[in-house]
Amino acid sequence: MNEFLPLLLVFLPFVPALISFALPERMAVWRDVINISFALAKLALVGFLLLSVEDGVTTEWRYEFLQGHDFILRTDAFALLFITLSAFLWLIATVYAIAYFGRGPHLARFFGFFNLCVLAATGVAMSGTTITFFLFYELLTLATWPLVVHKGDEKSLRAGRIYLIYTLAGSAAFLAGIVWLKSLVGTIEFTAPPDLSGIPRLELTLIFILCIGGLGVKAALIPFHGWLPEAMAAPAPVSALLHAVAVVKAGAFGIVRMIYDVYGIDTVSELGLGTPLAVLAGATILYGSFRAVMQTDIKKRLAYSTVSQVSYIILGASLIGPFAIIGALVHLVHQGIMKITLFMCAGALDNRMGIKSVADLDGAGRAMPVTMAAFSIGALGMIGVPPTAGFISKWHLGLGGLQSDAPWVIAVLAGSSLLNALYFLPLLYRAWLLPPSAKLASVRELDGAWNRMLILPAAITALATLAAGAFATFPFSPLSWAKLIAESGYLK
Amino acid sequence: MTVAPSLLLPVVILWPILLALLCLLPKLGPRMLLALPLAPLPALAAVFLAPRDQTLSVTWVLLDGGLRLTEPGVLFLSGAAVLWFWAGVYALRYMRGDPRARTFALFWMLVLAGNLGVFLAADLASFYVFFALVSLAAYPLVIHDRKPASMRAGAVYIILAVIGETALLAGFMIGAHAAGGTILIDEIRDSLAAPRADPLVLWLMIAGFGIKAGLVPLHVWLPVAHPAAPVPASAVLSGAIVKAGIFGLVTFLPWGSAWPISGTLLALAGFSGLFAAALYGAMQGNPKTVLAYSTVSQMGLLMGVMGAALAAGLSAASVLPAVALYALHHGLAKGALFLGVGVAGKARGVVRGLVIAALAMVALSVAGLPLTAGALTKSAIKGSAGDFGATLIGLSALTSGLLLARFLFTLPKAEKEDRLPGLMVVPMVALAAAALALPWSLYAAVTGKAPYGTIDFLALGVSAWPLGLAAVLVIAALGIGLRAPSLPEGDLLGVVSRVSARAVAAAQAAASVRASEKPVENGQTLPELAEGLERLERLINDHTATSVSLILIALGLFAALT
Amino acid sequence: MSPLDLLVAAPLAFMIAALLSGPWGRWWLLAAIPVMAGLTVWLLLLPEGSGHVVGGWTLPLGVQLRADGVAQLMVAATAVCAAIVGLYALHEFAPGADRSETAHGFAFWPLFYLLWGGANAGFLTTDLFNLYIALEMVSLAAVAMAAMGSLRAALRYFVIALVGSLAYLLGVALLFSNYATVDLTLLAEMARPDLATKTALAVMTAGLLIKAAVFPLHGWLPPAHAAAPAPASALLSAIVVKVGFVILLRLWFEAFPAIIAPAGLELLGWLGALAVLYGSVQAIRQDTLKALVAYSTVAQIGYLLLAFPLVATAAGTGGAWAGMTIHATAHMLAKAAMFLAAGLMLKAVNGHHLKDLHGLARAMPLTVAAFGLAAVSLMGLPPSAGFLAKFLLLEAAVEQGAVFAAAVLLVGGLLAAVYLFKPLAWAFAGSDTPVVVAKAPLRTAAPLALALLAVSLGFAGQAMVDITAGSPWAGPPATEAEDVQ
Amino acid sequence: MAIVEHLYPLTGAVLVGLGLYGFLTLRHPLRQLLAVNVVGAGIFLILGGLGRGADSTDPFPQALVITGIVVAVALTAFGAALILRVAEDERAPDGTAADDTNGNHP
Repeated sequence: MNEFLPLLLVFLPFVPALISFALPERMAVWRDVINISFALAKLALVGFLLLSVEDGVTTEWRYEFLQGHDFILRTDAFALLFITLSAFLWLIATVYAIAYFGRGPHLARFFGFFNLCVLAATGVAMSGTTITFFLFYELLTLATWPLVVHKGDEKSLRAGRIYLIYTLAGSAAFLAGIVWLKSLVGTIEFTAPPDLSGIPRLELTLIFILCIGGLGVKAALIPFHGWLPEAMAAPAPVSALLHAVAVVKAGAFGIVRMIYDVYGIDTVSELGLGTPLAVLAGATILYGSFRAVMQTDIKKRLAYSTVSQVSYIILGASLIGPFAIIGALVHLVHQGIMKITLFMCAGALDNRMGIKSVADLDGAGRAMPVTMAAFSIGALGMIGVPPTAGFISKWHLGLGGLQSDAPWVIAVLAGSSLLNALYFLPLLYRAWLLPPSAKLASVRELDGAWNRMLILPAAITALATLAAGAFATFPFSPLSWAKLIAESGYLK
Repeated sequence: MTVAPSLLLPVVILWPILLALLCLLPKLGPRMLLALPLAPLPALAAVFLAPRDQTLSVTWVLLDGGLRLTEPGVLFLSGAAVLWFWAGVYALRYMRGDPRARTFALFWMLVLAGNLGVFLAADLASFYVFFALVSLAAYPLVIHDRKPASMRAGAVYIILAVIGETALLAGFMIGAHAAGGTILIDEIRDSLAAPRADPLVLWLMIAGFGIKAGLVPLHVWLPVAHPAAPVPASAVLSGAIVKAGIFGLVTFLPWGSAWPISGTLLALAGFSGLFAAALYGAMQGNPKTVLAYSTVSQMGLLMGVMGAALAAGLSAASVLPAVALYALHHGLAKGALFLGVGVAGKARGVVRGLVIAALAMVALSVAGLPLTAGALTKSAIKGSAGDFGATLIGLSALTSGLLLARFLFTLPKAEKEDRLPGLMVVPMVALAAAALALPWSLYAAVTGKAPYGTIDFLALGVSAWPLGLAAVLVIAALGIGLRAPSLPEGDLLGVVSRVSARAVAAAQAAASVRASEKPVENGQTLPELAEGLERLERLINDHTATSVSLILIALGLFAALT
Repeated sequence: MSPLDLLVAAPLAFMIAALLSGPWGRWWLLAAIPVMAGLTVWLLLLPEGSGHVVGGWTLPLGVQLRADGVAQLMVAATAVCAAIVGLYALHEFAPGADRSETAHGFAFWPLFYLLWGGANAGFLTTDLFNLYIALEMVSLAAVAMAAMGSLRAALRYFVIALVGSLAYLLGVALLFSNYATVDLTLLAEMARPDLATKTALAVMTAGLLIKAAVFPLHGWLPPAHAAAPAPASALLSAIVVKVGFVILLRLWFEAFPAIIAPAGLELLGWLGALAVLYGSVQAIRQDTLKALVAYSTVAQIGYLLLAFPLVATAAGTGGAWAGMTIHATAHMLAKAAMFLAAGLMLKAVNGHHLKDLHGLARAMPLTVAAFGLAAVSLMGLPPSAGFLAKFLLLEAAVEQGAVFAAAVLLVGGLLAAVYLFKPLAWAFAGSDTPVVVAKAPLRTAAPLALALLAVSLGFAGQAMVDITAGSPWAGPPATEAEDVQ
Repeated sequence: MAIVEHLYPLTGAVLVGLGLYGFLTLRHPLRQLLAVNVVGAGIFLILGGLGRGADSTDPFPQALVITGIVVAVALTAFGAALILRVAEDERAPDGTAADDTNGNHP
């Protein structure tokens, strides 16, 4: 039975996806119930797996879809980290999305693709070979496109176009890279890096560039980040999902896999590929923060913030060192919960009060204190204020940079923290300290079940942000998992 | 029984946080003012009960750190706890009826928790958490009245606080790395004391703590922010919160190893603040601003001494007790003075005279009038300052005297209908008394010497000449009716903010130019290309073209095959 | 009896039956589907390469039909396509209210069976002259079907197709003069690299390139395919061009692999690459839906030719061969699905342009989904059969160091995404639900089934690889390839 | 003798060339159809000539030619009908012809 567990875990969201597509709009309640129950079921399944992986048991399911090409789903510790995150945030985002859209029209499609998106993200996490990874990676692109264009207005369509061009081009490069690599060393499983010693350095370097470039598109590394701010045209639950769990994370996850499981840290260091990537990530961190400062639209500001934050993960992965990889892994989770908090709050502000730009935010804290409190926690986390989760990430990344003889990382982190403060604190200032405009005064944040449901997810993730930081060394905390992964697999 | 006392340490921090959470409850919120004096009580208990230098390790929280009460920490903690307590008592009367009482109480508790936590932290992570808490949560206290001036002050405060936090984090990271990845403060300090330690760590820490403690030239926020807050908040800001920075230096500087350059630089910055701030403060019109400059000046003295000691490589045991004692005295005295501003503003007639007399006593103590507690602490600290430093400290009595005289003269006058509430007088008096008495009682315990073992009145009198000169100058000025000039608050801040405003404007202009130059996205790109493609396709559709290509391909294939 | 000749004979019989039954001709489909399905299954069960000589005449006089891997795969795919398209067409080609509709309803069904039978003959025969006949049967049916949409386009198609046929016939004549046989299997044994053979090969290839609509000989295709009624377009794009392609395969890889110089393969590869790029760019430019889909066919055919040099250089019956044949199959299914879906959508909104699709994803979600799934396969995105094909080709290209081919494969996929997401974006645009009149909405099942099949075949990759590897000549033996070089 | 031996193929080749030339230069569909027929005739001539042996005639190419001619006739008839329909449509005054309903190149 255990053998099929990975398969079940990945394809579980397929059921609610189909049901969502099929159910007519008047049965929306059933759709909501089914979506939430499957999200819960998945979370339970993940919990079960967590316990087994903690005991060192990895389950896998393989199917040879072509001779010499295995389709492998495996639950190693790193996969589970990502899956746990996605399962948790899926539940959160589902509840939020239900509340956000209320009883709007055309939601069948939305929830259908939403589930497919989670399916793909889970698949990305559990892929056991490069080609399996690619399959889900591409599926993710396809499943998110309808979400990006969900609104159907000019901006969304444009965003969808740009998104597709970027991500498909990235996938093409990635595909070229993995096929090339496979032609050299055969099937690559993510259990142990293959022996790459006999291959010319130039070739390895080119492949690495192709793969990282391809993955970097989704991870919004500069100069491939252009799609992400555009994708802000999507509705808030989509943005939350894109930024926190699915798309950018898949890219970052893939880069970690590339470095640690495909090439192996020894090869990467020997080829000298880590440092350029780290520098690129550092540049992205600063550039994203810098651009974020200049945005007046809240969601765009958050989008550039994502550009910056995701590169923390890449930075940590490319620095190659115990602290750095722990930082990268833990930030994978932390960034997820922090960013989803921010986006859900931004969406709630827009949904309830029509707040879109920074200037509209005046006094929002008075009208929606719980939302803004959650937003504030998320923002402080992004800045890295202790004891939020962001601090834990930064701490490990900074030490990792020093360990890997890259002291400039400290400067990057410091600069980014300052820039983060520069673009987040004014938001908090406006929201809490400036007098609200008349229209905001009439909003009653917690009236009605829908509104409570809209706020609740953000409140939970905000608390999680705090807890992940304040109890970082608690067993099963993201940090503990990151350490477990690093110790069990990546630091041998 | 042995376990219980050390468990007090987490309570010291958790109790005010719990109270803060209670503030969030809608019904309870505004009434939480009443709980303000309750918040520091566990700290007071800990001062007496908690074991010294015994680390209580706290697992599962943050990065598995711990809490611990060190010897200097006790003095800092006790001073802060006393001040917080009396300021709390004062605040519960002073803030009564304030529309934002709930917010005030909430952040008061948070700052309190952070402030006390700083003195207890045994590891970097928790230290940093508490330090950030005290820095960031103090912002709402600064801008409590929401006046434009306060908001400006708050902005300056928060910017510098964030920069300071960042510098600290960078310093901590590098320090922790140098110490092999540990987060225990002791080990990091030890590794800094090693001969090949990176001075960058030191500088980053000095910058980070210096900002908090008002080290010139990083002090610019202090003279605007402290006066902006309500009176009790000003008192704790100036009395207790700046001590977090001092305590940081006390805790992290590698005592016992000589750092000539870093130490001298710190000493220079400190001592220049000692004089410059005092002089500049003497020309202020607002009593709270004057006091804020006094804080800059006094903290300058402390940091100057520490710099000198660092340069000389003095051991912790010889420096820190005196520093802690000085800080204790300053904290209590400054608290009393700040509270006095509020009291004087409501007292009339004889009461006012008494109040001013009491304040003058405290002020003289701060300025170092012989035989006062202030003089005692100064004499204790001179030992660490080196000869030059000691001279400077002696001279500083002149500037301090002028400054504090200015303070007394700028005290506000009461309106007719004002009544002086007892709940405001008692804290002031209590703090003043504590400031004047506590150093006496602690002196022996801290320095190991009896205070003024042999009193040489002549020498004392001679050594008091700068203060005497100050008195003469003040009296002379009064006599000829000379009025001190009123300079704007915030000295360097004006320059900095003007420059930065211009830079921001330029950047915005540049950004807007770039935005307008950006070409408009065009859906129909390259019309010529489209037309060319159209023509090509029409050509291909022609049967002649097709047959010609057919022949050409056949020929080509033929050629290719042979 | 053998399924081989029945597969050709049965459709022709149905053709005659449909012709004779007049208005009820369309109902023969219900008989044809089980019959053809049975025959196809029988064919698939035959041992690899089992042949059948028609009428008992032995070679070289007789006409041999043979079930090799590629034939099996293509016949099966054709059967699926034809059956589903036929079911879809039951509604469209019924005796209608006005005269021309009724005429179409009469004419379509015989043509449909003619095309089916001709295609099967084209896939199964090893006799070059017989292949000519098959080619002409298919062309005749195709032109007539195209004429239902646009007479002018059909005429142009007809004339050009005729030229192609004649070029092919000329080659057959030359070969016969040289070898006194036109059977592929025999030719393979005695192929000589002499002038006549080379001329014949060049002329035949050029002719077949017209039939397969390879750039720059594709000019006839877009107008004809775009104008024809949806089921006709589906058959044209899915099946007709494949007949030319399969004959090309037999010539190059079965009959004359020994005398083919790499330069020739390269030339075909280049034509394929140009076709991919050119067809895609033209497709991007289109603002009518069916023209876009038609140009997409031009681009997709390019991949098949792009694979030629890869197949020839591949070590054995490796990935490139499988990739090429799977691509042909996947394109068949996906393109048929796409044309059917396009037809439904355009009929529903009564327009031709992309912008007419505005908001259609809400009004006709299943049809748009079918279009989208077909697009996934055409773009070569996982987990579709199209992806599998592209992946195998890419792998071969990378292994052989054919950087250019690899780049074209990838860029072609991207360009496909650009043009295929254009209509999808329109379908997703807006927030209102347009009111559409969808007649016989059950027809949506047809494109949906085809598209789902195209996608889900990606999971049956190994099965398809196994089938195609069953060709006795799948990939030239390594020694012969070396001789050439 | 040599010329006579190759008379059929040579004539066939000339016909193919003529037809091809015609096809390239002529614009009217009917003329194009005729040109194509000339090409076809040329090819059949080549093919038919091949079977002409010195002593006996090989029936196989003859059979091919006959089949080919049947196909060619059928196609020519079909083409002629098509051309006729196009001409009718062009003559139709109201333009209700089924032509170019989906005008791909408007």
